[in-house]
Amino acid sequence: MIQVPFFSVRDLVVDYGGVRAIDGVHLEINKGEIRGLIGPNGAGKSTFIDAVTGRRIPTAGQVQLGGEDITQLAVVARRMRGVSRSFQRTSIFHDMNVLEQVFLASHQAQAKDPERDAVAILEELDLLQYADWRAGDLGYGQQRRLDLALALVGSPSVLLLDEPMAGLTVTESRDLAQHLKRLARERNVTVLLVEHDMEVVFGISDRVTVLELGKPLAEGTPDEIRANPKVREAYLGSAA
Amino acid sequence: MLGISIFNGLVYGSLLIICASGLAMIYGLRRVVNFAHGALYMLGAYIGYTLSLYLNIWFALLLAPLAMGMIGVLLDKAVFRPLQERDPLSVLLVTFGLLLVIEDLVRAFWGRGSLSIEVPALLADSIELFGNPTPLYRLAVIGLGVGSMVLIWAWLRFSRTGLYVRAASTDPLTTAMMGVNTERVNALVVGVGTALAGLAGVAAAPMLSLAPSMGADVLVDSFVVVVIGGLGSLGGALISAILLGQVQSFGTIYLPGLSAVLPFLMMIAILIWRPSGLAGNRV
Amino acid sequence: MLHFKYLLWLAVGVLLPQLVGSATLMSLLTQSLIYALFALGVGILLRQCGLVSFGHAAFFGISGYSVALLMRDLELGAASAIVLTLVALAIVAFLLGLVVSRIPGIAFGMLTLAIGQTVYLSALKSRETLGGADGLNINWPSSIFGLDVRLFYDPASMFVISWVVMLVTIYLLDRLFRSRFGSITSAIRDNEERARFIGLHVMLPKAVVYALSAVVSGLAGVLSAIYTGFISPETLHWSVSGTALIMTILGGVRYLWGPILGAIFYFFVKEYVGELTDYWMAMLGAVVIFIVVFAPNGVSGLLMQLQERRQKRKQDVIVRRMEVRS
Amino acid sequence: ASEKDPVRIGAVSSMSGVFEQQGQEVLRAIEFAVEEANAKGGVDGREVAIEVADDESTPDGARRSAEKLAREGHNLLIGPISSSISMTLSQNLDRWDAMYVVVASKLDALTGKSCHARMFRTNHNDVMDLAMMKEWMKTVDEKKFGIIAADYTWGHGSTEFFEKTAKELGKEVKVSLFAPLGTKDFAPYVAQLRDADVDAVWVAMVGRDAISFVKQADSFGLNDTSRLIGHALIFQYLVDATGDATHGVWGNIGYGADIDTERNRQFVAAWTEKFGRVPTENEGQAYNGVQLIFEGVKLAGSTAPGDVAKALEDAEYESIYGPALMRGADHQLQIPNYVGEVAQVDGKLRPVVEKTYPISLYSTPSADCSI
Amino acid sequence: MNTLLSFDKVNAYYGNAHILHDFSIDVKEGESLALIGRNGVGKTTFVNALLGQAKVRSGSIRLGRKESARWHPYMPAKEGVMVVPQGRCIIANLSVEENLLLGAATGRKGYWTVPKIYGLFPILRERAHTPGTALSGGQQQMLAIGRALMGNPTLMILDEPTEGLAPVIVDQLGDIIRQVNEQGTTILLIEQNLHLVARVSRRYLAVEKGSVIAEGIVDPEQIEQLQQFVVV
Ligand SMILES: Nc1ncnc2c1ncn2[C@@H]1O[C@H](COP(=O)(O)OP(=O)(O)OP(=O)(O)O)[C@@H](O)[C@H]1O
Ligand SMILES: Nc1ncnc2c1ncn2[C@@H]1O[C@H](COP(=O)(O)OP(=O)(O)OP(=O)(O)O)[C@@H](O)[C@H]1O
Ligand SMILES: [Mg+2]
Ligand SMILES: [Mg+2]
Repeated sequence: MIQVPFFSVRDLVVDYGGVRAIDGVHLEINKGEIRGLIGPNGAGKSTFIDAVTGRRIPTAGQVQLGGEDITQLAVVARRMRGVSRSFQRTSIFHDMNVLEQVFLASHQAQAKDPERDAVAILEELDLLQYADWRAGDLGYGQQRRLDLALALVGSPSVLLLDEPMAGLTVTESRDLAQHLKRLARERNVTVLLVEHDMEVVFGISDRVTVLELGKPLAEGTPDEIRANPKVREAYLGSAA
Repeated sequence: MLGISIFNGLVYGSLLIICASGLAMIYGLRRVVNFAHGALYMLGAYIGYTLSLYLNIWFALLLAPLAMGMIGVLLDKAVFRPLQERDPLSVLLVTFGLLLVIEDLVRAFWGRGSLSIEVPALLADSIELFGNPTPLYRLAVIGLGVGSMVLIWAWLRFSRTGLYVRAASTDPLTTAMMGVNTERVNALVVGVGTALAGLAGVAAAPMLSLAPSMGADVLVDSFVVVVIGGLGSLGGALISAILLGQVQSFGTIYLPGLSAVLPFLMMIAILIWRPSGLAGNRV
Repeated sequence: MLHFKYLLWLAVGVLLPQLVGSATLMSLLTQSLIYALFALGVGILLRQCGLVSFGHAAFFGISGYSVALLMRDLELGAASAIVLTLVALAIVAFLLGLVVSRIPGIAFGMLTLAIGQTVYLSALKSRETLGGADGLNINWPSSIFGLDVRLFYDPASMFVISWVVMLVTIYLLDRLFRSRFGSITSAIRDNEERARFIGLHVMLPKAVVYALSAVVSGLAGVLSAIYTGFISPETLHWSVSGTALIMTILGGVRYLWGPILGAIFYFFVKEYVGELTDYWMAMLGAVVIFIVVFAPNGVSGLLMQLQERRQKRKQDVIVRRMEVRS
Repeated sequence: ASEKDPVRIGAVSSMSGVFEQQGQEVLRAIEFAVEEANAKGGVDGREVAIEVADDESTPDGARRSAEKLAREGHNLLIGPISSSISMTLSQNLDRWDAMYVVVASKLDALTGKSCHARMFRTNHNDVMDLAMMKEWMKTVDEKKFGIIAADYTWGHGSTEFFEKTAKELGKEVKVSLFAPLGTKDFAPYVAQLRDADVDAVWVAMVGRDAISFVKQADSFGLNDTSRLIGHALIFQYLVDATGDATHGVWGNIGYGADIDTERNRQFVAAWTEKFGRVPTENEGQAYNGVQLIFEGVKLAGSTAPGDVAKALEDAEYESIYGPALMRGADHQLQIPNYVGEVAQVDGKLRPVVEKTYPISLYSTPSADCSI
Repeated sequence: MNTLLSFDKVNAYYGNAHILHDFSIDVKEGESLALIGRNGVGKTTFVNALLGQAKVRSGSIRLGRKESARWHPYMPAKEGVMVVPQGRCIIANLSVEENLLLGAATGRKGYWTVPKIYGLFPILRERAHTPGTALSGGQQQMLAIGRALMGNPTLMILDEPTEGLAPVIVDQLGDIIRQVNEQGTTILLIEQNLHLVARVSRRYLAVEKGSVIAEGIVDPEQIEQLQQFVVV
């Protein structure tokens, strides 16, 4: 494993008007690592992803990818460098058909064979039979998977997933977890996984970071986190 | 010249704010871009004309807005409410259709010619202001503008219904969840908005002339006001109406060549600077 | 198959003037066709970007003025004046589009209204060059693009010319919007934020569509200027933009030909209710309301719905027959 | 009488839009003239048929309506108000095989640079009006003038003329203001005029703007200190819409019920019988225009627009203005012109003719016109 | 005991998405009931069906004496049912106090008044005139509860009130809900936090895939048994 952190965030601060949602977060992830990011509702997990992907401009701090400072880059420029994300509140193209939009995303990510890439992803996420459906007509769970497909397509180098398992059935989330694991191991993709499903988070993460009220509460291996009394109290409770 | 210019700007600004605040309120609650608003202004003026013939202008000023208010409630029940699930563009088109219908109805009832309402005798005199004789009626129009704004503000700020209106304009569902019959609030607001259009029409009539097509100019100016102010925002509309009145008043003196396009240039500049208008999305 | 369809439509357009006996009807059709192209311009902006323009009359009118001026003051030939006008229009509209298409929703409509009115008022004031409120007579040379100018004056032949222009425009637009560019613009209209997150630049395509829509409307303006030989500021007024928008929405924007149908529908309604009463505006208003209420996707949507239903009924009949046989 | 072709008149005027009130007057008079002619057994033994259409006050609408009328055979066109509409119709007369009589547009180019073999004007044009106004100004005492004009072609033309004339006559123009079309609040303009302390104000405005201006000028007491002199201002519709505010306003008049000719007395009598009031300027002018068509049909013995037009070249006939000549060189009807004042007649305010100026004042036909 | 609210085989939809399947529930006067279940099983949809926001295609909803399949959002409040919505839905352009007053829109008289609410949540008095959304998440939750209480409800429905709250505040919340229940208000608590359920509820219903799959009495000693219904 490469030891220089591939992806790092330093002293990140994000404000919403007067509210400080992220308050000095420091995070380093190696290439090919799966990092779990957990914390109570409103801890700032989604905000963190927003700041990293350019949806929100941080008040202070730095985001680096492979040694390059990408803090000020536009969304599109980040995507060109392989930063890809999914959304907590499903964000898809309702009026387009499923294949068309995944193909478009794949093409934009400069995949070598966008068509095959798109089909492969749909296959993987069990969406291929809906390829010619209008996305807005899909069921909620399928829309969640489509959102995920838009994030996964086109070999991203950093994948930030905001509660991807929400809305999936138990088997579906298990399959997805395996897929993420393969991506990380085989294609060296760096994954930041925000998820409330502790079984999944502890099952596939290399390390886990816990946020609370915008500040890091703890970081460690899944076992360490599970055992951490502070985390148990603030977040896990009976889930530990 | 300075004093009288500010004064003149205020007169037109007052008319505009009465008319535009109605437009803003309807947009705020119904999210309807009401193209019929100018026609309603015109209809108000004509109803006022007839009332002033049979009764007198004071009754006209009182009763015409009332009648328009009822028309507004009807409009909400018959048009806006059934179409509330439809896309805004369709509703916009329906209000455009209404505009055509209202204009022709007025032609059918009152004819195509220009009509006029006499300035009420009580206000026919002038007083000396900034060294110029100034018609009392114009002062009264400013008074009416200020008065109705204060009333609306007080209504929205301090009354129970006003609270519901403000709540419903940001979050209709939660407001309803608390037991507020939001449909009734909507009807009320469209009624008040329409009444304001009518009031502006009657108030303008003694200064301008009545013609079926008189709504169009006011409509565009009102749109400018409402959009510059920030759609749906009363405070924003107030500021931009006053601004627009002053821009026109001073523009005619200092930039006569540009005076007609000034409001539009102002709107372009403000929208490019702040796409959601002066007040953003607040009410 | 696709090309066959266009050839078929081409034949329809060429034959139609032969079938229509009445010169009045013919001139009505020609009129509506020119406006149809104008509405198509407004329609593609609405369809591909979800943007509602209240200012397209500016493009419609400016192109007429521009051609007139280029011929009068620079003494260009008609063809080069037209081409130059459309190219210039594309560039200007593209740059304008980069600025204005950032503004979302109804504010965009009002912004375009303001720009359109500024153009209108300026033309009204320009007495020396543009003839002010009285307008300009355009003196066309005896032939345009190698066609005798009289062909452009006669409703029947002008109908065919406009028809061909329209078909070519639709064909090209259809090709374009079926390509990746079409996917890109619909993605942006659908969900601009997501579009950025899959790596799409969102301003550029919008500006391109804006420019395209301006050019299509401008093309209609040129046709109108040739057909009428006259141009005046009224053409630039916002109510003209409004009319084009009504046509567009009446027709529906789901299909490219929706606005075209809308324009024809509009003219015919106006024409025939106008004969019934002096109060044609009220009648037109009533028809507009009726259509919006009962046909959410416009006339074109209604037609397609009817056709689908008929096809279904046909299928039902076939199924039933087969059942009976077996 | 019925075996001959009927005279088919296409009346295009404004039933909606900014000119709708004038359009209404024009149409009323055209219909009156047609009824009157039919009641008298038609024209040249022909019945007169009329078809009416709305020009929506725009050139585009006018062209659509006129084309429809013309192509349906009602190709003797008459009626639009604005000059831009007249311009666009003239461009199409050959195409539609139609003829057009201008009754209200004043732009000189219509009988100048843009004149047309099938277009005739029966009202006065700007050049005629201004020539008369200049003559009249010589008799006016006021020395210091202000100008307020509509901010478009015609208003600027009027202003230029008046500024020039004032200079020649040794009068002073202290302030010239232009109000954009559609101005609603004239207070800033009135304030400037008052500030300039002038004896009289030259007013060149039209339509609703004119109404608003006159009303507001009155409410600010401008009339008390400065006399209003109107260029194409004092119409009946203005008087009706402003009431007392126009009392005592002077200006040029294109037609007045007081014109003292045999035919006008008949016309006014018939009109008064039907409508209970005398005809207005627009009504008189429109009536006069229809008479020209009748004259042409009689002279040509045909209703074909080409024939009628040819027959009208240099035709002389008895009009409500007295003997009139349709000058062949530019198709401008040669009739006297008038200055008048809004005054009380039988308890009603209306423009009254005070001075008549003879045809001899007018310049020769425009050199720009070649028919 | 009277039944305050009952769902009888309700099938509810968002558009064409079938969310509630033959959903049945009875809420008895005075009780404290919990509705538990994982994310996305349809708990909020149950509330939305009651408010007419999810389309009920079959089955019926009875509230007091009224029975209907189509409810307008303002009607439950008129019948004395106040909802503390998921996500709180504090109205941004109203001050804290105005948000409270909005809760009294039905005009039902009873124990709760503004001073009483301030007594319950002193922090709200301090912030009475600041915009409602300038409060922290926990404070907003208090405001939402206070607002619902202002309607003097016979039944109060709380949709995941602990979301985003610090554990200490969750403890407080439990006390308050119990207190309100003892005051005579029926409580329907929608929750995934079983600790809270254990503290305030006496009966539970478990929801899975849009239907009620189990119900029973809450035994605070054996709360782990309910674990299966909320954890994947
Ligand atoms: N647009 C916004 N404006 C103001 N405050 C916001 C906005 N979005 C989020 N916040 C606040 O920022 C904080 C962090 O929110 P965020 O969405 O990042 O939380 P989260 O950890 O993703 O929670 P969840 O698990 O519920 O998704 C919260 O207190 C939230 O209320
Ligand atoms: N507006 C909507 N349109 C379509 N589907 C929706 C909509 N809102 C929710 N859903 C879907 O309906 C299902 C039930 O949602 P609901 O909000 O009732 O869940 P819940 O049990 O309240 O979950 P949570 O614990 O997350 O609040 C979910 O699968 C959700 O994705
Ligand atoms: Mg989140
Ligand atoms: Mg929920």
